[in-house]
Amino acid sequence: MYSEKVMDHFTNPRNVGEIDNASGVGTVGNAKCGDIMRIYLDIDEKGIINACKFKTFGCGAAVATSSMATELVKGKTIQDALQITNKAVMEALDGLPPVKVHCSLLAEEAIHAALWDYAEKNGIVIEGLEKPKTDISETEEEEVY
Amino acid sequence: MYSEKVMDHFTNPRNVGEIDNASGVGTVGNAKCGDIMRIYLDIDEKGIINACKFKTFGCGAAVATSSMATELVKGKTIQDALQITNKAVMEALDGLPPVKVHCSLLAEEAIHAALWDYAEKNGIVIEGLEKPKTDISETEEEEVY
Amino acid sequence: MNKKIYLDNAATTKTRPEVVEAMLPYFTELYGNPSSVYEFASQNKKTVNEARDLIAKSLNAQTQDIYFTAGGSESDNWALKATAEAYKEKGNHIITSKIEHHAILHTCEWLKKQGFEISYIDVDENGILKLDELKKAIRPTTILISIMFANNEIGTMQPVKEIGEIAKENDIIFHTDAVQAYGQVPIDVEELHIDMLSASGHKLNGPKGIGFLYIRKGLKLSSYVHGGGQERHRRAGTENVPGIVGLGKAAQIAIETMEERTKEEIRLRDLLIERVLKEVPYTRLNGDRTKRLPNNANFSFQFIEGESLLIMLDMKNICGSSGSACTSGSLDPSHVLLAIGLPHEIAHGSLRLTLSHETTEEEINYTVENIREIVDKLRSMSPLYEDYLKKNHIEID
Amino acid sequence: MNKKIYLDNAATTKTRPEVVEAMLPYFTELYGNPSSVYEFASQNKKTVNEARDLIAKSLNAQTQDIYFTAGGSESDNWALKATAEAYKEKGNHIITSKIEHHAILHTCEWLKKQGFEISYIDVDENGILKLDELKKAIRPTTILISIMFANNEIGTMQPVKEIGEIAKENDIIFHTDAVQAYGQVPIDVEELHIDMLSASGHKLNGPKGIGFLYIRKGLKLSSYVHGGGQERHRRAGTENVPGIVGLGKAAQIAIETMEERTKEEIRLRDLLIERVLKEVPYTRLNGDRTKRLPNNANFSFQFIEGESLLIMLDMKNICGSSGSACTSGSLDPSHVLLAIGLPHEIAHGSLRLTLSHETTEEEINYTVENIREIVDKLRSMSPLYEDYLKKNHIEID
Ligand SMILES: Cc1ncc(COP(=O)(O)O)c(C=O)c1O
Ligand SMILES: Cc1ncc(COP(=O)(O)O)c(C=O)c1O
Repeated sequence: MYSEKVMDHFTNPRNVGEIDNASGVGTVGNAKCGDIMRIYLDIDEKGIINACKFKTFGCGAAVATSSMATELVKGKTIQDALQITNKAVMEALDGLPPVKVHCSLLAEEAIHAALWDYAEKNGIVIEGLEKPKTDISETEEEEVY
Repeated sequence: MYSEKVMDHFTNPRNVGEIDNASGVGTVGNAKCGDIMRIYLDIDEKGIINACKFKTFGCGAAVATSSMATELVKGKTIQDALQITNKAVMEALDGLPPVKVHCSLLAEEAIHAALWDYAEKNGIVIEGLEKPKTDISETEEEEVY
Repeated sequence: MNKKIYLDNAATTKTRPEVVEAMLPYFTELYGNPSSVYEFASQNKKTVNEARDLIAKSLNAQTQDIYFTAGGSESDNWALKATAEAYKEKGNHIITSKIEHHAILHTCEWLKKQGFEISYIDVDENGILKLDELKKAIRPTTILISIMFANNEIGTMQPVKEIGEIAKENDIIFHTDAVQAYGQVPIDVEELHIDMLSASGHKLNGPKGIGFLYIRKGLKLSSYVHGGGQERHRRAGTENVPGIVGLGKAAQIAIETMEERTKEEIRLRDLLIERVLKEVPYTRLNGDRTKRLPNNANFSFQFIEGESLLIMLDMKNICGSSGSACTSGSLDPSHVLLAIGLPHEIAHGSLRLTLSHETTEEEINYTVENIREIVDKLRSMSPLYEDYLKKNHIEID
Repeated sequence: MNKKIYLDNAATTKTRPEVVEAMLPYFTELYGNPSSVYEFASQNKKTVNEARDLIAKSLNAQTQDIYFTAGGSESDNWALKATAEAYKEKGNHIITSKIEHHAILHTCEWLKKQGFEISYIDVDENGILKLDELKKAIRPTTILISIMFANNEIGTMQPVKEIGEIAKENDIIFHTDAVQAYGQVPIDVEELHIDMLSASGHKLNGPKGIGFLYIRKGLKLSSYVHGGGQERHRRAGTENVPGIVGLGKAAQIAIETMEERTKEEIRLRDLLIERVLKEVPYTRLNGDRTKRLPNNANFSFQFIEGESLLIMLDMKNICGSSGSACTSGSLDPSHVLLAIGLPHEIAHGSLRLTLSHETTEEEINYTVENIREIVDKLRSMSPLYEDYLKKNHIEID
C-alpha cells in the first residue's frame, strides 16, 4: 500500500517529540476523522527554523507526512517553509495512496498553523499566510486501481 | 437420473415393432411435447392380448415406459390390461424422475387408445374404457432433490 | 473407446491443469483478504489486479473497467438490471434477441414485471440477427441493446460490429453476452463499440463460479451486490482470489493459444459436420455454416428425440447435449431452434457437440460412427419415421 | 517470530488442506456441468446435493432449503431484496440493527430508495440488541426482521432465539446473517425460529466465492440471479461444483471439530484478553465478555490510531485488523464501535484479533508483547496522549 519511503518515515519517524517553549505550535485535524497533527517550531531571531518536532495521532501516512514535513521545514526560512506544499511532501515520500492524500494536506496545514501561532505570539504578519483551518477533513476520493 | 430398470428397458426395449393388421392401434402424444407413443395389439377371439408392439418417439423414459407397458399387457385379458395404470408401469421400472412421470401416463393412455381402436373396429364397448385423449402434455412438476 | 469423449465444452470445460496450479497457492498459502491492510493480504490485491489487467488488455479495455462476478449469469443480470435502474429516467425500453441465453431472457421477463418494455428481435434461419428489425425497434426511450456475441446452442456469431455501430449512432448502451465467445474469438470493445460484456470462467477452461462484467468507464451503473467496498464499490463480497487467479490464467492461455487452437478445432468441427451430413440422412446443420464458433456443431436428426440420442451416446462414452445444459430436464424444445424456424418435432431431435483443444480426429470419427448407428436404431423405433416411410412408399431392410 | 501469525480469521480463513484435496478432482477430472444428461456429469449433481444435505443437517434444516450462492454478500442481498419483492403487498417495513454488516446495511439503503422503510434497532454497550426496542419497532407492515447471529467486529452474539420468537409471534420473516457464526457455534433453525440464514465458505476454512442461503420451505422468495434452472430455479448459474464440494467439506470439519476446537480457541482468546487488559493501560475490550464468538477479541487503545498499530504489528508478522476488512481504507471509524457508544477517537484506536484452530499460545504471548511495545511507541508520538498526561499532571519516563 505504502511506498518504501513512507514506510521508512512511519517506522523511523524523524523529529518526534515536543519543543519546550516553542516559538510556534500548530495542531490540526480532529479525532473524529482519525488524524491529529501537532507541529512545534523553534525559530531563531533571523527567521530560520532551527528545530521542528511533531506529534501525530493517525494512520501510517499521517505519521510519515508529519515526519517528512518536519524534515523539509528544518533549516528553512519562514518564507521558504511557507512554500512547502502538500505536493512537495508527497513527492518527497514517493507518493501516497489516493485515500491518503488528505494526510499531506494536513501536514501542510500543520506547518501553517504553527507559523500562524508564531506570528500571533510575536505580533507580526507573515506575508502570504492565511489563518489556517485547524480542522481538515477531505471527502474520500474514489479508489483507482 | 434413471433407474437400472429404466436403462435396461431403454437400451434393450422389448416388443419394438409393428404388427401387420393389428387388432388395435393407438397413437398418443405429440411431437410438440417431444413424445409420441404408438401401441399395436394383437387380440385373439377370447379377448386375450397375444402380442403387443410399440414404436416411440421420445426420451429414454418414454421408450422404457413403452417397453414395460407392452410387457405388462402381453398375455392379459382386455379387462386386466385396462387395470394397468401409469403407477404400475412406474413401479415396474423402479420409479421415474418427477419430470418424467408424464411418460408413464402416456403409456397408460396408449394402451387405452389401442383398446379403443380395437373396440371401434369390432363395434363393441369395453366396460370402463373412455375415449382416450390422444394428446397428453402434462405441465412439468417442480424438480425435487 | 474406453476413454470418455467430452464434446460438451459449451456446457462447461475442464479446468486446465496450469490454471489449477496457478490457483492452488491462494487456498492454503496466500489466503489473505485483499482488502486487509497487512502486506500478506495486500499482495493478493495486486494479484487480483494483475488478472484484471490481463483480461482488460485481451479486450482492449481499461483495467478498472473489468469487474469480477460469480459467473456469466450474474454478469448478465447485473448488466441488465443495473442499466434499467440507472437509466430509467431516460427510458424504459430494452432491445434483445429471441435467441439469448435464459440469463438474459429471464432477466428481461423480470424487468418487464417492473414496468420495462422489451423488444425481442428475430433472427434468420441461420440464427443471425435481423439488423433491419433492430433498427426499426429503436425508440427514443430505448436505453439498452443486449445481443449475445455468439449463441450457446447453434454457435452462430452475430454481426457485433454493426450492432455496436447502430447502438452508438443512437446513443444507446450496448451490452453483449460473450460467455461463449470470450477466449474463442478475438474481441475488441473499442472497435466493436461494446459498452458492457459478460464472460464466465468455466467456459474457457477456467474455474466455475467466477466471471466478469466489463463496464465502459462513464456508465453510471449501480452495484448489484451491495455491501463492502470491493470492486470499486460496485460488487460487494470478499474477492474469490483463487477463482480470479484461475480466470486470469485461463484467459491468458485462451488468448495466447487462440489462433492455433481454433484452427485445429475448426478442422475437426468441419470434419464432424461434413461426415454427419453425408452419412446420416434426414439431417440438418443448425446455425450458420461459417459465422459460427470454432468448436460448435449442432445437428437436427429428423424423426428422433434428442434425449434418447444423448443417453445412447453416453453409453458409448460420448458426452454431448441437446440445447443448453441448464434447460435440459425441461420438456420444451430449445427456444433457439424454434427461433430459427425449426418445427417442434425437429427441434426435439437436436444434438450439440462442442469441441475442445483436447479433441482428436479419432474421437470425431468414433463419434460419427456411433451417431450413425444410434440414429438408425432410434429411427427404427420411431412412429414418425414409420409414417414417413409409409407416406413416401419407401421400403427399408 | 519469523512465522506469520494470522489473527484475522474473521476477515477470511486459510482453506483447509483437506478441503482443497476434496475440491481438486472437480477441476480437472469430474468437471461436468451438473445439469447435463450424461452420467459423467449427473454424478456431480449428486455430489452437489450431498454437500447440500450435509449443510442442511448441520442446521437441522431440510436439504432442499439450502441454496448455494457466491458468498455471504450475495446471500444477504438475496434474502433482503427477494423478501421485499415477494412480500411488498403485505408491507414495506423492514427491521434490522445498527451493527449489521454492510451487505445488510447497504442493501437496506438501496431498498429505502425503492420505497421501503427501515428501522435500525439500537444495541447496548456490549453490542446486544435491545429486544424491547425491537418489539416496539414492529408494525403491521413489518415483513422482515434481519439481525445478524454474531457481529463480525466485536464478536457479540445476539439473543437469536428471543428474536426468532418475537418474529414468529408477530408472523414476520426472520433472516439472520450467520456469516461469522456458522461453523463456530451450533445453530438449529427450528429451535431458533430462523426463516433465512446467510453463510459464507471462506469464513470457516472453506473456499472463497461460495456461500449459501437457507430459505425455509414455504417462503415465496423469487430468485435473485435469473437464468437457468439451477438451484430449483431460484439461483441461476452453472454450479460452482468445486466450491460447493469445498464448502461442504469445510462445514463438515467445522461441525465435527467444533466442540474441541472452540474450547481451545476460547482458552487462548481469554488469555489474550486478560493479558492485554492487564498489561496495556487505557485499554478496553469491545463486545460482550461472554456472549461472544469463541475466536474474537476486540480492543480499543486510547490515544492511538488503529491503522498505524496494524502496520506496526504487520512488521512483526502479526496480521490483525481494525474494524472489518472491507471497510479498511475508509476513513470513517467503524459504525459498530460507534453504535456501542465509543467516542470517535477511541473507535479509531481499535484492534480486532480473531483466532483459528492453528493459533498457539506462543503466538498469543508474542502478540501481547508486541501490542504492548507498539502501543507504547505510538502513544509516545500521540498529541492526544501528551494532552492527557499534561491535563492529569502525569509524568512519564
Ligand atoms: C457478518 C458478515 N456478513 C456478510 C459478510 C460478507 O461475506 P462475503 O465477503 O463472503 O460476501 C461478512 C464478511 O465479509 C460478514 O462478516
Ligand atoms: C451465452 C451464455 N450466457 C450466459 C451463461 C451463463 O453462465 P454461467 O453458467 O457461468 O452463469 C451461459 C452458460 O451457461 C451461456 O452459454
